[in-house]
Amino acid sequence: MPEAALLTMMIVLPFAGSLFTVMLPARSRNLAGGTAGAIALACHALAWFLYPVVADGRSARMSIDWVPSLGLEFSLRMDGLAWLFALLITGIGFLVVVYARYYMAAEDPVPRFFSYFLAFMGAMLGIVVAGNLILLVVFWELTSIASFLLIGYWHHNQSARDGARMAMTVTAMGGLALFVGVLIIGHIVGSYDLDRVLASGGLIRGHDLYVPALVLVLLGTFTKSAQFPFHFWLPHAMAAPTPVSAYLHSATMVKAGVFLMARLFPVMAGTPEWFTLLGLAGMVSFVLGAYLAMFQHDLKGILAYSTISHLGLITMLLSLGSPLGAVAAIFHMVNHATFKASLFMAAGIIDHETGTRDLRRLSGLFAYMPITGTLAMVASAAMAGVPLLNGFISKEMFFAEAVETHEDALLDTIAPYVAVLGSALAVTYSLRLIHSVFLGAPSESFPRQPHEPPFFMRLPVFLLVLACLIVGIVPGVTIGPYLHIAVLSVLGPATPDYSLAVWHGVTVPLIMSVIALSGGFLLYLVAANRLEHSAGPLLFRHIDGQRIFEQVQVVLSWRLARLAEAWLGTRRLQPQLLLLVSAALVAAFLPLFWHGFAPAPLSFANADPAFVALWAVGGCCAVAAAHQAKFHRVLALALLGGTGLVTCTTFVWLSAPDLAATQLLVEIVTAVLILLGLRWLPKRSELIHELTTPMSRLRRGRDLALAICAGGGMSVLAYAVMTREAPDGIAAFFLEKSYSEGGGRNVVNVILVDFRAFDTFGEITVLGIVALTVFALLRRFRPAPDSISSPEQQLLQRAYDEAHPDRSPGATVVDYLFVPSVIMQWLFPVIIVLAAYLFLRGHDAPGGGFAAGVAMAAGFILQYMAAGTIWVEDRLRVLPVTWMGSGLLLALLVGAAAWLFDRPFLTSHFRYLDIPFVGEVPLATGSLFDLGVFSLVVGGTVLMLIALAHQSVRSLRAARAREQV
Amino acid sequence: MSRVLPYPLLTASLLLMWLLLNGFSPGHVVLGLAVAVFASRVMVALHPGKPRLRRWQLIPRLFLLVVADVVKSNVAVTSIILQGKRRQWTAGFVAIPLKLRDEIGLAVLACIITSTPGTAWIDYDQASGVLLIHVLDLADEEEWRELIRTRYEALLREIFE
Amino acid sequence: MSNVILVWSVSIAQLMLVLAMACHAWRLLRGPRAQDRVLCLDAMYVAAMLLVLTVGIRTGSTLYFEAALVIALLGFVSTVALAKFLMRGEVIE
Amino acid sequence: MNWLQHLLVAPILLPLAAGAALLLVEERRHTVKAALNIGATAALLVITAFLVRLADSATPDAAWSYPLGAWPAPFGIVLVLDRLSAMMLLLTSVLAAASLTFSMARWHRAGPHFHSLFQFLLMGLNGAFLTGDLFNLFVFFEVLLAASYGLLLHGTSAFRVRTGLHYIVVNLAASLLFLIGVSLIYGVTGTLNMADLAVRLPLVADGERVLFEAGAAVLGVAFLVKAGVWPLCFWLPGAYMAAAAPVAAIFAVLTKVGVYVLLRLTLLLFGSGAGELSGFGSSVLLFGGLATIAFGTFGILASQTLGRLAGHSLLVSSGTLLAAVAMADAPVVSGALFYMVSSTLSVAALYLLIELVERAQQPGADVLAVTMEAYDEEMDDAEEEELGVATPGALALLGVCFGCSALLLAGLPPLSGFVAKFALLSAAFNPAGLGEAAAIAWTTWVFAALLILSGLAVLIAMLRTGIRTFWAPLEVIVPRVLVVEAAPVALLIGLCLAVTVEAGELMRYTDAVARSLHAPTGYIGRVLPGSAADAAEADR
Amino acid sequence: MELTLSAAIGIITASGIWLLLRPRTYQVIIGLSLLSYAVNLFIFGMGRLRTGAPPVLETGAAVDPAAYTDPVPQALVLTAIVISFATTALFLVVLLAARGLTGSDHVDGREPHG
Amino acid sequence: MTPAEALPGWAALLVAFCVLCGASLTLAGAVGVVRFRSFFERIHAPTLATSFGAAGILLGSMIFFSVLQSRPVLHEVLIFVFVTVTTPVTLMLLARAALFRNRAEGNPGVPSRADMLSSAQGSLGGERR
Ligand code: NA
Ligand code: NA
Repeated sequence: MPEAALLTMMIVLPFAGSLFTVMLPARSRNLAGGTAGAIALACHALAWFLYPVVADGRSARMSIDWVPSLGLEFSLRMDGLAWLFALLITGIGFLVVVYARYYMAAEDPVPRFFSYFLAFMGAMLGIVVAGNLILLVVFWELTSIASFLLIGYWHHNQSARDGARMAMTVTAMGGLALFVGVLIIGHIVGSYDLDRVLASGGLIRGHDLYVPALVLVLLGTFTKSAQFPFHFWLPHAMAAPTPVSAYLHSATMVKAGVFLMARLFPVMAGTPEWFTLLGLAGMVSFVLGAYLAMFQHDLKGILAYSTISHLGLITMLLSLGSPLGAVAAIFHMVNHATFKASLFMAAGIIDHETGTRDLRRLSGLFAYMPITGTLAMVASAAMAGVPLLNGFISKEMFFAEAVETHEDALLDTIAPYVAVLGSALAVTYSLRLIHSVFLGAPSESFPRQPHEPPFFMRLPVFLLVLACLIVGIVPGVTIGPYLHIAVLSVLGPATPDYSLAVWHGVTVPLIMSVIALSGGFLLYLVAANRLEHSAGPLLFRHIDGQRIFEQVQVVLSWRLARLAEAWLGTRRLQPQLLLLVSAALVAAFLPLFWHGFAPAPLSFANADPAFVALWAVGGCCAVAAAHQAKFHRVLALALLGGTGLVTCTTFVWLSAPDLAATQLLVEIVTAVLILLGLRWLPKRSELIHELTTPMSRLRRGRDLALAICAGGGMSVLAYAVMTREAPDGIAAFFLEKSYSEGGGRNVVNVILVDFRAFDTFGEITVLGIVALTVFALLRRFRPAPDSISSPEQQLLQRAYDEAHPDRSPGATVVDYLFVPSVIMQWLFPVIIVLAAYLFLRGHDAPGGGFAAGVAMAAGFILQYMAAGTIWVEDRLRVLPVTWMGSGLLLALLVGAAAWLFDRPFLTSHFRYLDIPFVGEVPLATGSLFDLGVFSLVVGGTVLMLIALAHQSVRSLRAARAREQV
Repeated sequence: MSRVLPYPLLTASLLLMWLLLNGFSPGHVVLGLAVAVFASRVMVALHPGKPRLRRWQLIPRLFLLVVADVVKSNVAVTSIILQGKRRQWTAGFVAIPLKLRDEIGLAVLACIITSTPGTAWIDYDQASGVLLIHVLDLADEEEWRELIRTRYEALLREIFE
Repeated sequence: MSNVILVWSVSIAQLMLVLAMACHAWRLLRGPRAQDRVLCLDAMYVAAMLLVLTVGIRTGSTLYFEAALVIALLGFVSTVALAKFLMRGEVIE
Repeated sequence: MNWLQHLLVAPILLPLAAGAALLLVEERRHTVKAALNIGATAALLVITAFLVRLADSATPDAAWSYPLGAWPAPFGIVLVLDRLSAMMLLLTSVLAAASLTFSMARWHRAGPHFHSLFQFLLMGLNGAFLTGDLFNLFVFFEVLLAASYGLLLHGTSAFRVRTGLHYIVVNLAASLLFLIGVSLIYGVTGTLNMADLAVRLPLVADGERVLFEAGAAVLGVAFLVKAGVWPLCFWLPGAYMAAAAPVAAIFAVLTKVGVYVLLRLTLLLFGSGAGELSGFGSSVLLFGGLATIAFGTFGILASQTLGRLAGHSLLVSSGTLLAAVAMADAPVVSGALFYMVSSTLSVAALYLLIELVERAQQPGADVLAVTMEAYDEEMDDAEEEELGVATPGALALLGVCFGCSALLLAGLPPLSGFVAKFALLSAAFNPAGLGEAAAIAWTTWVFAALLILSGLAVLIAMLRTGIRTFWAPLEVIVPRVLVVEAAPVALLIGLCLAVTVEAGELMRYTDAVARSLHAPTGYIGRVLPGSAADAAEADR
Repeated sequence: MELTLSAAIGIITASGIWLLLRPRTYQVIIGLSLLSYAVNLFIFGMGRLRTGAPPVLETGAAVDPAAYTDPVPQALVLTAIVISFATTALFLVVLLAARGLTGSDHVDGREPHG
Repeated sequence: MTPAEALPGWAALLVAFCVLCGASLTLAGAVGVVRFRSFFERIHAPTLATSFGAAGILLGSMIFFSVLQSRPVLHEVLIFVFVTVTTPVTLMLLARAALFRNRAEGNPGVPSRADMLSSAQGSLGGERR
């Protein structure tokens, strides 16, 4: 099989398996486990198939275009380092699957577990084989997501939820930082392709943006690898099922961080910044992790902090920037994966068998489970760096590098001491683990009677421990060649000479090892008892990483955010409008200030005194309306009408008869509408003055100032434009073509029904929509309690009628409307004729479908006012919705008829028809269109008016119903 | 006939209105007739009482009477307004019992009283037929009652009842 | 000559009509009662209608006639609504 | 006239005809109405998909125009189909199809005339995307706003009406600004046609250009209100939250109309070829956009309910788009368009999902989640048992969808949200193209930081809610989810997945869009045959 | 003429904006109505002011565009009138519904505390 | 103002007279509205405008256009008719509303319904006597 296909399968298989297992029923443990195991094994095998390629020093590749324009390819690239990691990931993955099959309880919905597991494995494999940095980030975040799901697998536990959330938040945050870092690298290199990036070390290190890129990338790796100060999430991730911990915290998740650092080692390492950042984080993590591990009472807690510590060690090694350091780092990655995985599994066995992981409750387990005990002891020894085990060899290399001089810096000077101290502490916690769990008197108080676990649960531990041993004894033969492939792929020509052996003679590192081992042992002797009963690590007892994280998160993401939202935003309407008006004002005047602007000098030329006086009246009405709208609603409405009237007169004055007529009609109908609504508004009396505080006065002052500014602004703009020469625009075309090509003399109307009929189309649709909305709203209208009852006047009049025997109930209103209603009714046909008149002459003179429609609606409303809703509806069947629908469709059909002649929509046609005796009659499709407008306007306006009017009837009915009950 | 043209007078008036608006032409006569007939037929739906014109030949007399009165009262009221404080006047209400019951007749009376400056129709009590008007320059209540009843009511009753 | 006569007379008439509107507006503002205000609004409509007619005379155009016609026939609708609102607290029952 | 060209007007007329015809069907006949609505929406989907192909098949940066009434531009109203408008049309009809399907479960019966209003909304949206005339744009804005008022208030409730009132007032005020802006521009230039405007602008005298700028700025404020820029956006989260789920889902495209117009006009009128006007208002867009992202981020974190979270993430996406428009480099614009597609689809999916998720929640669970975290209260001190709980199918499905939405909105891999963010940032960092050395402006850094932080905020907030909803409850309320409700959510998320996989194809398209927006002569030439721009186009 | 109308537009705008910023829904609706007058006049003014030149052609003969006022703003105002009528009606009903459902005629649906 | 030039002098004078008369009457009515002390007095003032005020201007307009266009232009008659017919409706409704409001507030100076009936009764009685 070609290498590309192998590589692809390696990535595709786990995800496909994940999809498959998630769909299995909750109880199919074997199928799910089998699938997962088979896939892990298959991938492992695939990796081995690729061995010839990487052993050659080449890398296996495949690439598919994804977003070529952005330099993003789905490219996979397996070199030695990736290959080594792939082996680890799949190999340990397989062992964990076997282990988990027996670890998970029968009731656990295991398919979901294995699904997440496989997804995680796929993502992890993706990280190591990604050939494009962006693709790497993709897989990177995928591991965060999958680990979130895995850690939160037992999600009904608070600790699992919290642990999962914290892990996700921290690592995703790091992932986002890494993303930006990678973008910067891409910017520097000009490509996201890993090969090109790896070939551009000098360019990257010399670039201005090297430091930001480095910091961002390290944010990603440190969070992932739980390096100080981002280490706190890892212990809480222990809430996950133990197989998850065994996998995530040995070979995978946390290794992703150090893997990436090793990956970018050739291009980013070797600078003081790299040295300082990695060195600091690594050292602190190394020592702190080990120190904190000593004090843990939870078995998995020890392992978790130990993981932090060991990753700190690896980071320290990488920080040095020396080729040998890199070799040691890679080697320790492998070693740590083996012994840590086996230890986690052992811890799981203990937990599984005894029902507890608390060191204080565990004791003398060796008697119950000697095999597991032995395995765990060997693994712990590897962790402590005992000779003949793999951990020892890499630690020796670490010591050797620590004493070398790399940089002239304090960090470099203290490195050997730190190394010894950390290692000694590692010895201490390893001893504590073994001693406390397996040695001593067998405890009686286990929740369950412990015994050896099933064979297949032990087998993975056994295999891993075996590996520790073999590698520890004969490293050169076993791991040597494979490690070399990895090292070569990272360091290339810079690969140093190194030898993997147990014995190098009595060297400084050996002495350091001895000091560390004996020191650790001594420390344990001294402190064992205290550790067993400690309430927490000295100095760090009260520092709870989770708590701090939660507090910080709450402060930042909740308290601060709420403050900011409240401070930067509002949910009240008035400030929003204030901002809107201010924004418009600023927007309009910034350009004017910017470019300097002088409006034409004020001129009273051709100012007609009557016109000025007219606007004095109109202006007063407007200002008074503004002043009175709060307490005197009816007055404000009347004043509004006054302004409107003046506006209409202005239109007449300034050659816009169409506007005048339409505005008048609209104003009349609007006034009726608002009056219909007034009945449902609360009574407001000037007597109840609201409290005027200085603050409210200030607010009013501000509003007034803004209003005046805005008004002034509009004046200036209007004056500036009106006093300028009119541009040579599109108007002349309309005037010239209106009659000859539009068939109408009223240019405004021809524009509306022909030139720009599409606007009219939209406009009547708006009216129709609004009418529907009004109707829908009013159908569910629920009046406020205080306005349900009849108005005060009606109550008084009814009471009067009822109190007088010569009055029939309702006589007052009947008398009131008796004569007026006669006139109003007889005006109905007159209004119809007026509407017909307005409609028919619209094309040649002021008028048109809209004006006619509103006039017609006014006629309807007049009837409602004259005789009441019930009376009218007994006699007239008004189907406003049908009018609206038909109107729209008619207009549409008229427009679409043009298609029959292969002309664009709304193309008009007109001709003068010569009818005998009658004469020439103009016929234009525009008029038909206008008929649609008319129909819709009548329907829409009437619908709104009627819907509002019906509310009174409804509440009347409701009141009657109440009376009857 | 009454089904096609339920209100012939109305139809005729509407046609007249149409022709006044559009000018006289054969086309507009046809069109106006169509519109007028349509509008009249809509009117049927509202079922108003059908007006009966008994003696329409009296209408011109009524018209002239009204014009004369309106001219007089225009002058009177204008003088009241323009003389301001120099002239004293007493305004007041006058209740007038009416025999006229025809709603069209009453509507016409309302138009007349309202169009005449100095008098205003305030209230009409259907049960008792009492009309309340307001008079700007009220010298003698009885005189006004007589005026309304003899000058207008009688004539209107002749025309409509 | 007739032009001068017309321009002057119509201008003066327009000024008078606007003054009439101003009077109405004054009363509209002063009240004291709602009925006074409504009455003034109605009167304003009539004055505005007459003003529209004078504009027609001044410009020699019959195109403004429709606006006046609309006020004459339908201007009273909003006043009726206002009056009913005062009397019944409700426009349509 | 080519029959294909008549198809240009179909996205407007089809919904109009459907909406009008629906009015003639009796209110009680739900099935007939629903069938009509579905038929029309499906047809629209087909037509718009076809239009995208049509627009894409044209020569590199050409457009199709349709003179309504056969009046030549700039006199008559002209519809213009180019890649950008075609893309917006398709996006709209996809959202329409999804939310209509969703509404079939129950919302379409929650009040009268839902179907007509729905179709009218589509008409307004499509009209706004297609028109080449400023005033006609206003009219279609009003159509879509009017329909949105109706739909927002659909299924009246106190909260809906209260926020609806704010929504309406703010938008009415913005419409007035729109009118002022358009008329000022007409007063100065004497034209309403956008392309004609671009042609005439260079001829406008200095003193008048200032007035034009004032008009354009006022117009810009109106669009910014619609786009939801800070500080003109406070109405948005509440109003959208109040709307019924399918309505909110289709509203996800409403803010994009504002962005669309800004994009269109900015590059047409103030592009690199606009002389003194070049780059007009771009700093306002940039800083406004950045501020919007910041505010949206705070809002996301502060939100106590998913609805508010969704609203604020819409703000973030608006802000991102505006800032990207302001940067105005073709690659950034291309990335922004990609981002627009992805974020619109995902926010719409989230809005639909919220309703389903809320069915699975105990009342007040969201609030509880936050306060518990804030006050560090432990809910259950019960012994933690290490045993998994099987998740009921419906809940699992919702959980998957929820997780996908979280990833999409946070811009995390592997879904299109990430690709979109990558496209945007990569373009922002490499304005001259990858590998072409160019300095990164400090605003770009701010932009990148805000973009990343907003994603993080979404992640934190959605983790909070998601865990509380899907993981925490001991007693699981299994929500009743109908297929017609789950399907559209799955469809939208599936589309995001498709966008991820076919990102290359979409980017090719958006690249073409961006290129033609930056070289508007093609557009102008098609709208105004015979103009100078057309001649220049012919020379090429 | 221009000065008068500009001043008028300014005054109406100022009144309208003052009302727009008030807390009662009724004030807002009156404000919006006033503003739409102002905007209509503004649009109208953009076609420049002329007396006695309505854009209604007297004959079908050749037309001198200079003899008529600009018809375009008039058409725009007509459209704007219709739309603002519709939206005013809508806003009215929404404010009524809000008042009915929240019991308050404050724009925020609740009385300001304090 | 070219069209007016075509108007004969007598017609111009006539039109001017009519228009000025109408406008003055309207103004007089408006002054009345300001001057009168109570609502029921004020209600009389606008009828100056709706009767002869309107008539004057309408007549002026009729003459003007009839002479100008050399054909009878009579549509102003319609306006007069409409004003005459609609004004009573407003005034009646308004007056009655005012009456009610005054009565409800117990203001002096307006007759109660009982007053009105008895006063009418008195006059009827007088007739009988
Ligand atoms: Na050293
Ligand atoms: Na122990």
